[in-house]
Amino acid sequence: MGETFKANVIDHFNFWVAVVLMMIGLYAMITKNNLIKKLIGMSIFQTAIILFYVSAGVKDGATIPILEHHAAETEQVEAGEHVEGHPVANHEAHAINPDDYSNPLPHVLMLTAIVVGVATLGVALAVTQVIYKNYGTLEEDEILAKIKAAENDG
Amino acid sequence: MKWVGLIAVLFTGGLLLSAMDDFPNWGDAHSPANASPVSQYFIEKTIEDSGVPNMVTAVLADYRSYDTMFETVVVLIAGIAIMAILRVGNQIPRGARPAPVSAPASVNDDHQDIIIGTTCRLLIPVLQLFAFYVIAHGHHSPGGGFQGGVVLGTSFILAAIAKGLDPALERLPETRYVKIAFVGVVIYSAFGVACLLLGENFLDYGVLSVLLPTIDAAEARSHSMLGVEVGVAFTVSAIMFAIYANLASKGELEGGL
Amino acid sequence: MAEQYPIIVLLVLLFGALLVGLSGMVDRRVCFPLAVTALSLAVVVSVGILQQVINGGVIRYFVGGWSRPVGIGIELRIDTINALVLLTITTVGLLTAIFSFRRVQEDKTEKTPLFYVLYLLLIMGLSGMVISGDAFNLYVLLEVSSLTSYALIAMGKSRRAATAAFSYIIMGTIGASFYLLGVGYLYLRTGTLNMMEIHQAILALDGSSSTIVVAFVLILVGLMIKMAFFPLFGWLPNAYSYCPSSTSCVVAPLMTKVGVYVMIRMMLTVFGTEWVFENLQYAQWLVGMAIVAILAGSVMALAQVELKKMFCYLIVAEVGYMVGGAWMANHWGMVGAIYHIMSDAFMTLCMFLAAGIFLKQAGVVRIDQLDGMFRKMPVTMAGFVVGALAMIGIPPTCGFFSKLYLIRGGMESGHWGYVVALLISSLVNAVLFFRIFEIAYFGKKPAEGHGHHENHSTVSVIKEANVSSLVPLLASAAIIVLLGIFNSDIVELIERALNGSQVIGMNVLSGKGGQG
Amino acid sequence: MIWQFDIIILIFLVITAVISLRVKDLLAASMVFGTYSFLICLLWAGMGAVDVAFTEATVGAGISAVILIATVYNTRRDSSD
Repeated sequence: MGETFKANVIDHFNFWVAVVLMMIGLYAMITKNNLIKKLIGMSIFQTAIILFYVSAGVKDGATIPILEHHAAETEQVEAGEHVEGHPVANHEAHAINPDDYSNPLPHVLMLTAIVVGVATLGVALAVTQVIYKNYGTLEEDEILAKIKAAENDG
Repeated sequence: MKWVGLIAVLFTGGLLLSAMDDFPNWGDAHSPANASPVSQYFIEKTIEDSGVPNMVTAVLADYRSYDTMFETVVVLIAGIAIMAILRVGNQIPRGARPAPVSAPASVNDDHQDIIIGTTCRLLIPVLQLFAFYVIAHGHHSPGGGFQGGVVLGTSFILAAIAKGLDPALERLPETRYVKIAFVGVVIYSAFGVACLLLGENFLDYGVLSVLLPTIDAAEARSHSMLGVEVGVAFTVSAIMFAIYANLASKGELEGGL
Repeated sequence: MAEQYPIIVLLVLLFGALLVGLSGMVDRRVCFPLAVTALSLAVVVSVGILQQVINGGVIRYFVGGWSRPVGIGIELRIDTINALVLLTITTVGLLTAIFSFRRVQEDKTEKTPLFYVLYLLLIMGLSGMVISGDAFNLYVLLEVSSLTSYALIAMGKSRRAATAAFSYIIMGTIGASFYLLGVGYLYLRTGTLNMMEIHQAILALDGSSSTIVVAFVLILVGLMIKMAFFPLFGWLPNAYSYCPSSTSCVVAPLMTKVGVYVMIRMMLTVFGTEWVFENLQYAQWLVGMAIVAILAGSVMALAQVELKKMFCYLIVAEVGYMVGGAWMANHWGMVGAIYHIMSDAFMTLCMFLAAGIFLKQAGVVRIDQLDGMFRKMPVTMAGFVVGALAMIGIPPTCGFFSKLYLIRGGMESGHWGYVVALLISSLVNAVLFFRIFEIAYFGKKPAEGHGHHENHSTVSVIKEANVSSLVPLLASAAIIVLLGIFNSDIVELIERALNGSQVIGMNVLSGKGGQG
Repeated sequence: MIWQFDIIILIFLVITAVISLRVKDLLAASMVFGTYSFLICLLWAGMGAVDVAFTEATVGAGISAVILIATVYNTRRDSSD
């Protein structure tokens, strides 16, 4: 039973949850009235996209993308061929089965995306503080009302 | 607004889910993304190209190092942007100048919160040491310039939270952290320019082996990766502290939380 | 050395920014010369790139030397279209940097080095986006340019600059995230990030994959937010009109145009025109939306009383021109759209430079405050008139020729609604600008009901702007005319990219007739 | 990875996301957002993306939460939604 359940639900479950989180984040970004809530929604949206990417790089039964038996193999090669000091040997490539390691490329992309996310969050929070200094509130409708009042006053 | 948002979100969600049955199965090792020659190449040839067992580090700092350079620039921009936004028309904040203080040991001076003070004194050196480990050991274990840089920046943030912003800023004043942040990007791009000057494409580290005759191209790659990670760590640690210091004090760099 | 030009154009700007940051802390006065030097070098290098592309065909530059297998490293890819847009970006950057000289003199705060660092990095980000051949690298550079523009807009002195910047951040992040998600969908199905390789994979899939369709829609919507296409333009007018003049002069001409350019790049190189026009049946819809965008932008521009706001709504209409032209599935439509990217960049630059000078010299915010400007500031008005004539579409200027190509495309492909919308919009522009000319030439009666900004007494001593402001204005006006005069050469270059093997999927667009 | 854990974390993720957006106290929202980041970092570690997880643990759960709290401290805590 475990296997069929797994096949039906889990095969795309990660993607489903990523999409649900994206929708939650996007909804908060569009409809929340409080500026900080909007930004939390933005962060959730971004992490959901990252979850999507990372899910795309998962392989069943694969380990983390760090070659762990690297040291042992190097020794072998060194013993056989007297390569000096460093692990540059063509033979080693045959020992590595790509199915054993999860796909490193999405991880790299998402490191970038996380850093971009926090950079955006920082800039947005700075703008939020300036808005609070100018208008004394973080609620969008109150800010709009104050802008309108200021316009009418001339 | 709520309804518009809800409709937009449901539409987006429906769009995203509509392609779901076309997706490769979760965890499928032979999906287009996982079985592509690009991904295979990274897994199989990283050791050969640079001898770095952590493929993520190798891809980050070597194959796609151009991206990573701009990522570092994004971090730099965030710090500069926050400083530029929060200083609305005022002069240099008082805290930004290196303070001419006579009491260098102010982290230890405060006897009011002895638990926090002691914990910080114990924790901060360990954090910083760990940060250096993470930066330097990124070739062999999870970590690298970003993670190490953030941990290093966090140690200053911890000092600032525990003891107030001023003692932390005495140790890392604004003129200094801005300089460190810029120097980080300079280090990174200098590696690329060195390759350029030696006649290869930008960031083609292999050619740097001519500078150190005892190493070959693969080792040159490996060492250059460490070099650019150090540059990344410079920028990231300085900017993380800068972001906190400016946001916590509304850009005035005094008081803090 | 010459083969390294693609990276050098970015490095010049990057090192310029770093030098400004490091030395600007010591002495603020070095910022301006350093920035102008860096941008001049960038212009020189991009001219070199253009020459190289004209003589030697497409440049493929593999960063880090990772050329094989294609896609492991990052590729920079330049054909004649990119080279022209790159030259446009660096030129606009240089002209606006010269314009910002006044700001440096008057600004007494420590912000000057920060401004120039962000400014140079913005130009670097936009240039990098244009020459990148890697879908994810484009996202990183998109964020570089977005973050810098958020900051530059939020630096405005107006109270509303921060709120405008905030809504820009929210919308911009949604746009960039959609783009990122679209690239993720593409990656999931194709397994690569290199634009050419993605195209090969899409061809191999033979139009059967719904993932690719969703990816295309996501990227399109994300870019439409970035380029302020009609229903998604809400962030633009406030963001561009409440920021400092020197910021709006670079953000307004470039950000939306680069968004349009990236959309065209996606259509031509990544998805391929056969797939976009034959497999998807969106073209009619998008031309329809473009018609609405043109009409709505023009009508809203008519309703504005503030000069900069009016220009902002005109940008919305102009984006409609380009999107409509690109989606006509017609050779001349695409040529017109690409040509219009360049001409509109300089027209918008000219408009915003003039608005910045009016604001600085005379405190002009609203259109009716422009009375008598022909007498008070003749040189500025001369530059402004050239830009305005280009916006209307009067023959020697580039605005006329881009409209000519777009209309030809519309007629050949049978999109009569688009042609009519374009003509209506030109008419509206004519009404708008001749109203301004009338006010500025004949003046108007001083008695008016508004109680807003009534400082006519203080602006009685209006002088002509100084050289550093006039040089960029007149240069942009000259470029507008030159682009018009040399339109056939530029179109020849664009066609070379469209027809030759430089852009794949050409069989829809290379024929002079309509959709096959 | 163990799929039971996967599902539990995914469900908790949705719950924490909703809580951090529903709660009216912004300080609490920031804290719950930190929890969310930490949970998603666990998820990624489980998926084999250790570098991403490390970065998220430091950046998402660390810096993001701290700067959110710093801003809440400097502005106000209550929210209308």
